[in-house]
Order: sequence, then structure tokens, then C-alpha cells
Amino acid sequence: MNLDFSNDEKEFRKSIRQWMKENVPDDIRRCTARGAMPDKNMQQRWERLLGSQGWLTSTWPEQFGGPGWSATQRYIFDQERASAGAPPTSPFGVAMVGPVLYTFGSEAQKERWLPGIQRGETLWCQGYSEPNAGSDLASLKTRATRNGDHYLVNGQKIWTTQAHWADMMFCLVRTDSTVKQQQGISFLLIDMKTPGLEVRPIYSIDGHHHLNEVYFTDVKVPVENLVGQEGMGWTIAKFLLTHERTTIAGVADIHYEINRLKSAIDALPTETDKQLAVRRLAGLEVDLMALEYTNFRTVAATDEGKPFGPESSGLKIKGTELQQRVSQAMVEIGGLMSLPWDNEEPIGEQIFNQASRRYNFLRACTIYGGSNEIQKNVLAKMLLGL
Amino acid sequence: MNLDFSNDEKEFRKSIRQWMKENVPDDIRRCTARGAMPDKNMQQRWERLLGSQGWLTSTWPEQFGGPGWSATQRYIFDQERASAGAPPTSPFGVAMVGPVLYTFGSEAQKERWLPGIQRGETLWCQGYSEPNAGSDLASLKTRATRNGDHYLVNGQKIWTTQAHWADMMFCLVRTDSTVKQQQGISFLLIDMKTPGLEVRPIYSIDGHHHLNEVYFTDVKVPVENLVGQEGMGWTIAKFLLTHERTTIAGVADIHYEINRLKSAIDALPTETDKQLAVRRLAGLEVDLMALEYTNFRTVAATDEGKPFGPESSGLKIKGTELQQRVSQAMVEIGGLMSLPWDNEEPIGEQIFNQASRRYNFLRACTIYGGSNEIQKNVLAKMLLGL
Amino acid sequence: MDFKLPENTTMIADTARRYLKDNYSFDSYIAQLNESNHLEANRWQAMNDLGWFGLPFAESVGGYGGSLLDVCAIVQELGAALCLDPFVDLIVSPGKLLEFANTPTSLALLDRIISGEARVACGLYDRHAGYHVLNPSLRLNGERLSGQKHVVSDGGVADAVLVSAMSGDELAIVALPFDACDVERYRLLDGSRAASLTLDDVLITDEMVLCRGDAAKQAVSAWFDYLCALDCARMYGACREVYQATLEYARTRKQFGTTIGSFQVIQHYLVDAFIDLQQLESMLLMVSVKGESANVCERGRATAAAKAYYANRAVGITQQGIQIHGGVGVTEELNIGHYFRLVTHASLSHGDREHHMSRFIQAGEKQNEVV
Amino acid sequence: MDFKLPENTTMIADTARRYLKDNYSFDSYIAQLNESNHLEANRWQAMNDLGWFGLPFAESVGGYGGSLLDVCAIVQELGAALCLDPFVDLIVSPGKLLEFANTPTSLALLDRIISGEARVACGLYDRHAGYHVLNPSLRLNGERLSGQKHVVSDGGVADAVLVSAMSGDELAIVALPFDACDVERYRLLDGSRAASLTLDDVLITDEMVLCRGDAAKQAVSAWFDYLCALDCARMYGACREVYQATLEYARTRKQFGTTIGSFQVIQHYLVDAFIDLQQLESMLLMVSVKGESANVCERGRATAAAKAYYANRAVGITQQGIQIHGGVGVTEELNIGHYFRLVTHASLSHGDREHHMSRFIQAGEKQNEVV
Repeated sequence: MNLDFSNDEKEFRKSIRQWMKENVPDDIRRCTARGAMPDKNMQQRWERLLGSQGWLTSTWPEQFGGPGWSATQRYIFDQERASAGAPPTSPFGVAMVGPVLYTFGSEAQKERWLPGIQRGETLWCQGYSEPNAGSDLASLKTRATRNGDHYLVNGQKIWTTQAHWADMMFCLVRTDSTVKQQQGISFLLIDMKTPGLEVRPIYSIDGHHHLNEVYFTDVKVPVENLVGQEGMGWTIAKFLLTHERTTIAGVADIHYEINRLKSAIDALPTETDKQLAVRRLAGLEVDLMALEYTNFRTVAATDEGKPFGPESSGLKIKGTELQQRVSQAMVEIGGLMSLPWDNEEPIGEQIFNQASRRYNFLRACTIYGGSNEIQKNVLAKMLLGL
Repeated sequence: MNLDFSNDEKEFRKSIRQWMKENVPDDIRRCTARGAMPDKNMQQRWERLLGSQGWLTSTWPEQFGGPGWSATQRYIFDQERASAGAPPTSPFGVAMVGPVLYTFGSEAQKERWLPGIQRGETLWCQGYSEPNAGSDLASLKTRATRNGDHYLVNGQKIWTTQAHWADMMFCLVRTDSTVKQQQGISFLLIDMKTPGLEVRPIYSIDGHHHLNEVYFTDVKVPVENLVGQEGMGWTIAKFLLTHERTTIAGVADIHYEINRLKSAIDALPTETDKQLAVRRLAGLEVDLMALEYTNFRTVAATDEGKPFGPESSGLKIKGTELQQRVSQAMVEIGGLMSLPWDNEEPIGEQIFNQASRRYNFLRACTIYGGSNEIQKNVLAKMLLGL
Repeated sequence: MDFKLPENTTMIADTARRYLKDNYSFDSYIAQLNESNHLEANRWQAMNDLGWFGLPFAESVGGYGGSLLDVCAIVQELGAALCLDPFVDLIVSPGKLLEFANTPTSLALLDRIISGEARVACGLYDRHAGYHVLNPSLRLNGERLSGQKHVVSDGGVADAVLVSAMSGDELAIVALPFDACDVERYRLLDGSRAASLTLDDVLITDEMVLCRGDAAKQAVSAWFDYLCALDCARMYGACREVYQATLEYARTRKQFGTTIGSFQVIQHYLVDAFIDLQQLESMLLMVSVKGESANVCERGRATAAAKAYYANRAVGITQQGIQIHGGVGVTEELNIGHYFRLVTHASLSHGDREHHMSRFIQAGEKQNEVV
Repeated sequence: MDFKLPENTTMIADTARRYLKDNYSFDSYIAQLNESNHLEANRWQAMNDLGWFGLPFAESVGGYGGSLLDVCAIVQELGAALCLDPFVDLIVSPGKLLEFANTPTSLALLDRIISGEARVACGLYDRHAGYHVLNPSLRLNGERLSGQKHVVSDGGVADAVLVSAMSGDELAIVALPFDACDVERYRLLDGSRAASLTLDDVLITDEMVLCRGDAAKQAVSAWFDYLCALDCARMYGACREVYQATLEYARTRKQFGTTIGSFQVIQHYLVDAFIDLQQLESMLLMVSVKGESANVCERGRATAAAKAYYANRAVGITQQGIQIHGGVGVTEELNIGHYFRLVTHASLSHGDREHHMSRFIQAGEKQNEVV
């Protein structure tokens, strides 16, 4: 039992902190400090920078190009990343299709796609949800019909984050409608520039463009872009759901947000306003501490080689709820200062100027990636042995 | 639209207040002020006193001996009753079996039983729940077999409040097990002194004896104690569920509790302790105001002859939750002073001395009379048109 | 007690609902979001024709003698329709302040608002004073006004503004032309238009000072309570729509081969929203009457309680509405997210929850003093 | 970082669990509730034999050098078993205070506790000072002690008591015989035994004053943090049992022709409890280490956070446990309600949630000063 980091880990932290200090680009740092989200250029510049260090794919096994860090090191890295004001890595390439490829992909697929992810050059998006297959993914309808050396894909995906940035999409498609729902699904890699593929923006309630609809009309996808065999799509999707995600709770970024909010309390009008804000923040900090130590435990367990269990859902549920509560606190503590929506010049404290947008944006975090209600259903089955 | 009481109603309030001042017995007033519950003697003395005024059965139509008050008057009466430190009336006779009798009973039954209720002389209890029929009442198993001029009752009831005080029980029994569950149930009046009927105490987590198990072994019940026809039990039970209860939210008693708590804040150790308590109480008061105005609306609607709708469940849910929150606040604000369980002499403020018992007692209020979860199920069906 | 709306109020509400149904839609709202600093002349004239410009004000000052309850009925429908036409910002808000100020100059200006000639905004907030409207940071030194005003809800088109300022220890209300200030215009969270004003030793004349001292304090305090009640009305209208839409969505949206309304957890969410909406309606009725009570303490306690309650439960209903809608709930295409922004906005526009809890506590203490 | 319990701690926990399983039961608990001021000699001796009397204390003072983590492991099992034997009240609590005081007299008395000869209680609370243990209302004037002590957890059998008093501006810790005071004995919310003491100009001798001033402050402050950690351990043990029992109940209890665990609302309750229990466990591990940290500020921040969190979520788990059990959950016959009382008690015994939130804020400010 030891709640301190080892000396090696402390050294590691020091070196990462120093590197962050010297390397996080100023415009990105300022963007995060304002509470805004990076644009494509910033995001990609940052990921390429990490890629150039070999740090972007820190969760990957060394044989596929990971840096060989322990879960603790990855956790420390994430803390330093967040507190330096750098954005989290986009998950689609690094955390999702990458592990799928090195676990289920052919040698040719690995050679072709892994290096681009590792260097932050290829941007990916995830084609899962459909208009009538949101929470109920198994009912998806986008078809891929084998036609000689390629598939013809027809259908529609929705809620596709960053599809308008992406070079490639990994996609669940139905290759067989004669078998049980889950069995007829396959995992396909699709070039976003293929003719017949159309991306239409969906604007989110923060006023920004993150999401898209993607339409497929006779989109030709080479058969070598099938991962695993036909019908393995569901297995791969489930693999990803339980795949280790030591940073799923968002602890590092919540710390950053709470610290931003703390720094603005002095700008509040009266002593009472300040005291009430301090007390509200303290409540959030205590909850964050409980989340953080729970996260530490899963990190330590990962380093001992233990599989990620049901805690993973718990971290997601509590983490997203806390992110929402922090963003709500920021808006409400800001009060008047949070009301402006599109002015350049903040009213008073900078941090409140984007607070409402962030609050709006984060309403999605209890919905995407399996809503918290769905997470609880899954967890309940495990607990009750159903 | 008028949020004030009429002059007549104000006069009514004044006269009731005066009467309460002069008539609520001191020992009862002190008992309530301590946060304790009245014993049988106090309860019955109080109900007889009301009975002697014709006020005990204030919800009854005049023809059966009600005082002819409007719902608003009844509401005012309840406010004055609570703020004078008098206990609420036991519901089993006045609010439950009474209305059943004057709605479904024979002339003979009315003549025989209503006067005793009206005068506060006969104490009733309710034999509904069984060990395996708590929330799921329709599955009850206590049998009544017709045998000449009487029924033989066999089985067991549980959670029977005040069975150890009661002279009579109204009881749901199964008279026919060959038909659909709900159809085989009948409504029977049982004298608690009948041989074969045994009452066993259940102690509640406040350390007191409110509840009982009641065992029936060949208990002979005269057929004239059947209300309505055989098989009408379920209809009668449903009638009671939607029967108008203008005081179901417990607003008057919550006011009393909040005022008790307010009066003790000055005894807290530091200014900070006091401020935090005041703020917590204010939050409860705001919620009480919302509940109270919702209650006012149902009272006014009742006076216009509108039926009690789904709001009734809403009042029960919010009211019981608020009662629990107030009792929890009292215990937590009391802190150290709430810890003693059985000392005569309070530590500091009197009100905290019974606070823990009350807090424990009130855990039951979201369970009995149909748990809040069941209330929500029923309400959901209505809202969704299921 | 009687909770039936007066026939007149019901008529006003019905008219408002019908007018908005015929003349406003989600598309109009989206179009309005994309406009800057523009007032739709036809709709503005229609509101005038409906008598809304005079409704909030006493007959003695040239109005049609409507009650707060009447105005709440309209504002509730504006909220339900997501309508951004600045009826509150350019008519009710400045008009009530002028009526409460009750001086010859203020009433003359009110007259021009009622007739539709004047476009006046209220500038009673600045970020230094926050919600503490009786202690603004703007200074009136002799004939010079200096300082800032923020979040001046002017619909993007006002040409005059009523500002509050401290003249020594004394509160003063001053009317001045917008172009006497440095103006920065922007959109607010609910999509409405506002401005920040910077006043750099702006010279004013005596007649521009509408009132001072206790008279000014009483006017601002009455104005604040009145606007708090309108915030609640607006939130109620929005919540009503969110609840209805969510119930409908739960009835029809299918997942896992069944409607999502068949899931018990969704059912309980809906029940919670239904019950909360009942209580929000009760609080609205309460504050619509007491929000203009002559008893200042009762008035303050009522608006504080209502706003504190709304900031909690109205916000909660819209958050849950989004959650039940899932993905589509977080898009600009659907109205649900816009209602969430409106409700969040209105929960903050005249005091947040904590501010009103503090007011509620103070009002309670004063009440006890009286008793 | 490493969250594995040391082998030794695991062994201690296993032993405690086995010992309680073999020697204690719900029936023993009920029997103990009905006793007044009685110590079960066999079990008390058994605890001594297990080495528990010496475990919490450093080897240098005659103890067996167990860590807070070890003691938490035992206390957790005592909580899980609802065991009322006053191990904390008569051994750990007075012993740690004496160890922290660290004077020849205090260590001599500690020695007698470890050997099982002395039955000493701690009287650090009174209702005037509430949870503010560094500012008791008991006065030490020269050689005279006057005032009151409340909620002195003495198991009903202590013959000596350590009290805190203000001697001028200075805190002092005094050891005195119980019979020097007016004693009123009663049961507490969790079923344990306690006393109120009234001291009316009680004459004391110099050697009865164990320490004064900063030394006394530091000892009481370290004691308070240590006991806060034990509160959490006890609540965790109780919550663990409530969660397990509730899960089992949901799996087996039938209503409406099916197990209640098949209802989605019950399922989500259970999931919430599971997740909360995970986090409670994390907070317990945290506070079991940091609760005896040499860094006073870190120590205070850790215990404040843990107690504040437990007062919220541990109480919540037991409340929900009762609700899911329904009728049977509110009876004395079932253990669930007793766990609820235990958890409520422990959430209040060394500072309630608000008190610890204030401490947490203060610790945060101090931390910032240092950094």
C-alpha cells in the first residue's frame, strides 16, 4: 500500500512537465485556458507533435510502436498534458481502430494503417450509430454487399464526430441479413474520399460543428479493408467497449476545469458570492477526489495485469456526471458573466466567456459512447448475474 | 385568482386557532414539541376531543355526520391543528373505513360503525399487506371461507399499524381462489377480540412499537361484516386509493417541523454553523412553498368539485421526500446533540433529542401506502397512456 | 383561495398562443438567431396591435391596466414559442422601471414606449456589482457618468437606455441616448441581443436624471421583482414544451424493438418531470400574484423563492429532456437544446439560485422582525 | 502507487472477520443492545488475546506498531458485524490520545490500557463547542475543573476519562477518575454506551494534567484525524454488508410474479450503490494512509474530504438499502435499519458533513499558502 508515486515515476513526471512547458504551442494553451475547443489545425498539430515523440500511441504495446509506458506513467502523462492546457487525444485512431488493427487485422492492414495513426497523420472517425440504431446498435441497417474485389456500401451513419476532419472511417456494416442481428455485422475501413460518400454537418447546442451525418450511396470499399472475417463486427465492437481506458473518467481535465474556476473566484462581486462559490467548488473537489482515487486503483490494477472490470462503467458514469456538474457550476457561479454567447471581449473574467458553450457541449457526454442509462443496464446484468 | 383566504375563512382560522389554544392538552403539546409520537392514550383523548366537536370526521358528508366544511376549511383546520402541536388523526377509521362504509356499506353497517368512528371511540386498523403481498397486494393469500352465517378467516397480515391499539380491523381477504386474482378479494370487518386472532408486535427502527403481524386461525367473522358483495374488495381498495386526501402532502406538519428546527439554530456552536443551517433550512422552505402551493391548488379544485387526479401521487411523493429531508436536516444540524438515543435529559436543545428516532421512523413514509416507486409506476401508466 | 385565471387573463394567454402559432415557428426562431440587431417590423407592429405595449401599465399612466399575471401569461407563451421578439426587453422592462420611477419625465418617456415610438433598454447590471442592483458600479459625479454597464438587453436595436448609477451614496436612474456610450453588441445565451456600454465621463443634463435616493431604490427593487416573475413565466412556458415533447418522444421513439417509454427508468424520469412541472406551475401562479404585491417583504420573499426553485427544477427538467432525447437532443436542429439554453439563461438573468437563496433568507429575517 | 493491502493487514482483517464470525452475530448485537453498562468479559479478553489492545500503538511506547490501515481493517469488520464491543472507545481512542500526548504520565497510562488494566474513555466533546475540539467549554481554573462533557463514549464501563479543557487561552488534556464527575449514562444512536459529565469545581492535581498548549493542540488534532479515519472504516464495513444484503434481496424477493431485481429502477439503484461503494472504498484506502500523515495539512484535508464524502454517500447507500427492502427494512428485526443507524451515527460522531467541508476549505487555503 503506497499512495505516492515512485521516484522513477516522479522523475518521469518532471521530465514530461518540462517537455510540456517547452512544447505545448501557445495558441493551443490559450485556447484551452479560454475554455474553447481546439480547431482541426490545432488538434492535428498537437497530435503530430506527440507522434514525433512516439507518445501519441502511449497505450499501444511496444511491438506496435508504443513507448512501453506503464499505466501509471500513462496516467501521469495525462495529468501533465491536461494541466499544461493541451487537449486530449482524439480517440478514434489511437484508442479505437489502432487496437482493433493490431488485435484483429492482417499483417498488410497493420503495415498500411498503424504508422499513420502513430505519427498523428491519418485522422479517423467512427461509423457506428445510425438514425434508428443509437443505443440499440445491433439493429443497424447500413449494408455492405460483396461485389467481386470490393463491397458496395449503402446506408447512413449519424453522430459521426469529426467525420468532416477525418481521412478514414471505421465502420460497422451489415453484410448478412439472414442471420441473427449481431452475427451479420462486419467491421470495414472506408476512405472518406471515396465517391458516393457524403458528409453533412450537424451543429451541436454549443453552436459548433463536431458531429455529422454520413451518407453512403454505392460506396466502393476494397475487400482488403475488411478487418477479421465477415460477421466479426460485433465481436470487435465489444472488444473495444471493454478495452482498457485508464483516462475514461476525465479526472485530469476535471482538475484543470476546477482550477480554472478557482482562479476566477476573486472576480466575483461580494464576499458572500465568493464564499458560496468556494463551498460549491469544495463539494466538487471532494467528489473528484473519490473519483481520482478510484481511477488510481484501476491504473494500479492495470499495471498488475488485471483486466478492466465493471469499474470502467462506473468511472465513465461518475466522470461524465462530474464534468457536467463542474461545467454547470462554472456557468452559475459566473452568473451575468456567463450570459454572453458570441462576444469576442469577455465581460469580466475570461473563463466565464465560453462557460455556457462548454456547459451545452457537455450535455452530450452522458449520452455518447453508450448513454449512462445503457451503462447502468449493462452493469446491472453483471451485478445481478442476469 | 386570489391567493388570500376569504374573510370568512380568516374568521374560521381565528376561531380554530383560539379553540386549539384552549383545548390541545398540555401533555400532547409538549410531546409533539419534543418530536415524540403520542401514545394510545394521548391519541385517543385527542380524537375524542375532536369527536365531541364533530370535527374528527371533517371530510365526511354532512348527512353522515361531517361538519360541512369546505376543503379549504379542512386545510386551514389542519394547519392550525399542526401548528398548535396536536397530532394528525389516525387515518384508518376516519379517512378509510368510514368513507368505505358510507359509500359501500349497508344501512345496518352504517348505523353500527359510523358513530363510533365519528366520536373517536372505535379504533380501527387496516389489514392489507401480507408477507408476500406488500407492493403486490393482488397476490394476497389470507382466506375467508363461508360457513353458514359466518366466515372462517385463516392467514396472516403484516405491517398492521396500531393493530395493538385497535378495536376493529378492515381487512382484504380472498373469498374465491378460482377466479382472476383481483376478482376473488372481499372486504371484511373483523373484531380484534375474536378468538383465533393474534397480534404480534414488530418494532420499528425508531425503537418503538407501531407495526404488527396479525395471525388468523379459524377466526369467525359474521357474514354481516362483509362490506358490499363478495369479490368487491379490490374495487373498494381502489376507491380508497383515489379518495380525496387534501392533507396527504403533510404540509402542515412539515411547517411545524421546520419551525421547530428554526427555533433551535441559535443553540448551535458557531456563527458559521448557524449560517449553514439557515441556508439549508431555506432550501427546504423553498421546496415546501412549491409543495404547499400545489396543495392549495388541489384544495381549491376540490372545493370546485373536481376529482383528485394524478397530483395526489405527486403530493405524496414530494411530501414524503420532504419530510425525510427535513428530518435528516434536523439530525445533521443537531450533530452531537442528535446522538443520544434514550436519555431523558437532552443534551442541549430539546428538539434534537428525539430527532434521530424521528429520522428513523420517517424512512418508512416513502414505503408505506404504496412505495414511491409504485406510485411512480402508476402515474407513468397514466401519463404515457399505457 | 382561487387558482382559476381571470377570464381576461385566459383570453390574453389564448390570444398570445394563437398569435404565436400563426406568426412564429421554430424556423422563425432560427432565422432570428441568424439576424443581428434587427427588429421584425411586422411582428413588432402586430404585438402593438394586440395591445401588448400598453398592457403592463396602469391606466393612470396611459396603459391598459394589465396585471403581472396577464403579462406572465404572454411571456409564458413567448417562452413556449422560443420567440425572441424583445417584448420584455424593450417594452415591459423599461416601461415598468419608468412607471415605478413615477416622475413626469419618466412617465412622458413611458408614454412614447406605449405608443411604440421609443426603443428603450434597461442597463441596470454590470459585472462588478453582479446581481446587486442597488449598488451599481457606474458613478454619477455631478453631471458626469462614468463606468460600465453589461448585458444590457436591448434587442440589438434600442436607441435609449435607462441606467442606474451611484451618485455618492445615493442610487440614481438616468435616461440617456445609446450613442452617448461606447457600445459593443453581442448575442446572449438565449439568442437575444444585448450590449455592453462604456461611459467615459459622459455629460448629462438634469432632466436625464429620472429619480434618486429612496425613490430610485424602490423603483429598481420593484422592477427587479417584476422581472424575476417574468423569468419564471418564460421558463415555465419552455419547460411545458420540453415536457410535452419528451413525453411524445418516449411514446414514439423505438429502441431495442420497443418504445423507450416502456423502460421503467424513462417512465420514472417522466413522472419526476410531470410532478416538477406541477410544482413549477404552482410557483408561477404564486409569483405572478405576489411579484407585484404592495408588501415589499412578501414580494421579495416570493420572487426569491420562485427564482431559486426554478433555477433548480426548471433547469433539471430541460437537462433530463435532453438526456431522454439522446443524440438528437444535443443538436441545434431540435428545439430541446434551445429550450435548455433559454431556461439556463432565464435562471441567471435576474439573479442566480444562490443570490435568491440569500434574498430569501434576508426576507425571512425581515418578516420575523415585523412579526 | 500500490493499492494492495500489506500482507500483514490482510491477515489482521481476515483474523478479525473470522473471529467475529465465530464469536459475534446479529443476536449477540441485539443482546448487547439490551444490556446496559456491561462489558462481555470473554470477548474483551479474546480481543486482548488477538493482540488488538497493543496493535494501534508504536513499539516504542509498548504497542505492536500497527498502522492506521491495520486498525481500519479491524474497525471495518467491527462495523460489518455491527459489533458494539468498545474496542475503539476504550482502547484506540484514549490510547492514541495518550500516545500523541507523549508524556511520561500519558505513556504510563497507555501502558495500562495496552495491558488491559485500565478502562479509559475520551471526553473531548461538549454541546457548547460542538465539533470544535480545540475550543472546549470546560474550564481549568488553577486546580479546578468546571463545566460539562457530552457524548463521552465510554462503553458504559470506563473508570477514568481524558478530558480537554481551556486553561485561559491554552488547551489542556486532563486525566481524571469518572467518579470525580456527576455522570449520566445513556445509549447512543448506534447502540453504544456513553455518558454526560458535569464537573463542578473538581479539584485536580498537577500530574493529572497530561499536557498543555501546542502539545495538547497537536495531540487532539492528530487524535481527531485518526478517529475520523476510523469512522470511515466503520461506515465502509456497514455499507459493504448493506450492499450485499440488498443485492441478494433483489435477486430473491418476489413481487408481481418476478424478482424485484428484474425492475430497471431497482437495477439502477443497485448500480448506483455499487459505484458509490467502489468510491467509498477508494476514499477509505486514501484516508487510512493519509489520516496519520506527518504532514498536518495533508492529513486534515484527507480526513475532511473522506468524512464529508461518507456523510453523503455512505448514508445514501443505507437509505436506499432500506427503501429497496421495503417494509422489512424499517423493522428492528432486520439488520439493515441497524446499519443505517450505525452509519448515521458514524457520519456525525467526529464532525458532520458541513463541519468537514469547512475544514476541507481551510486545509485547501493553507495548502495554497505553503505552495
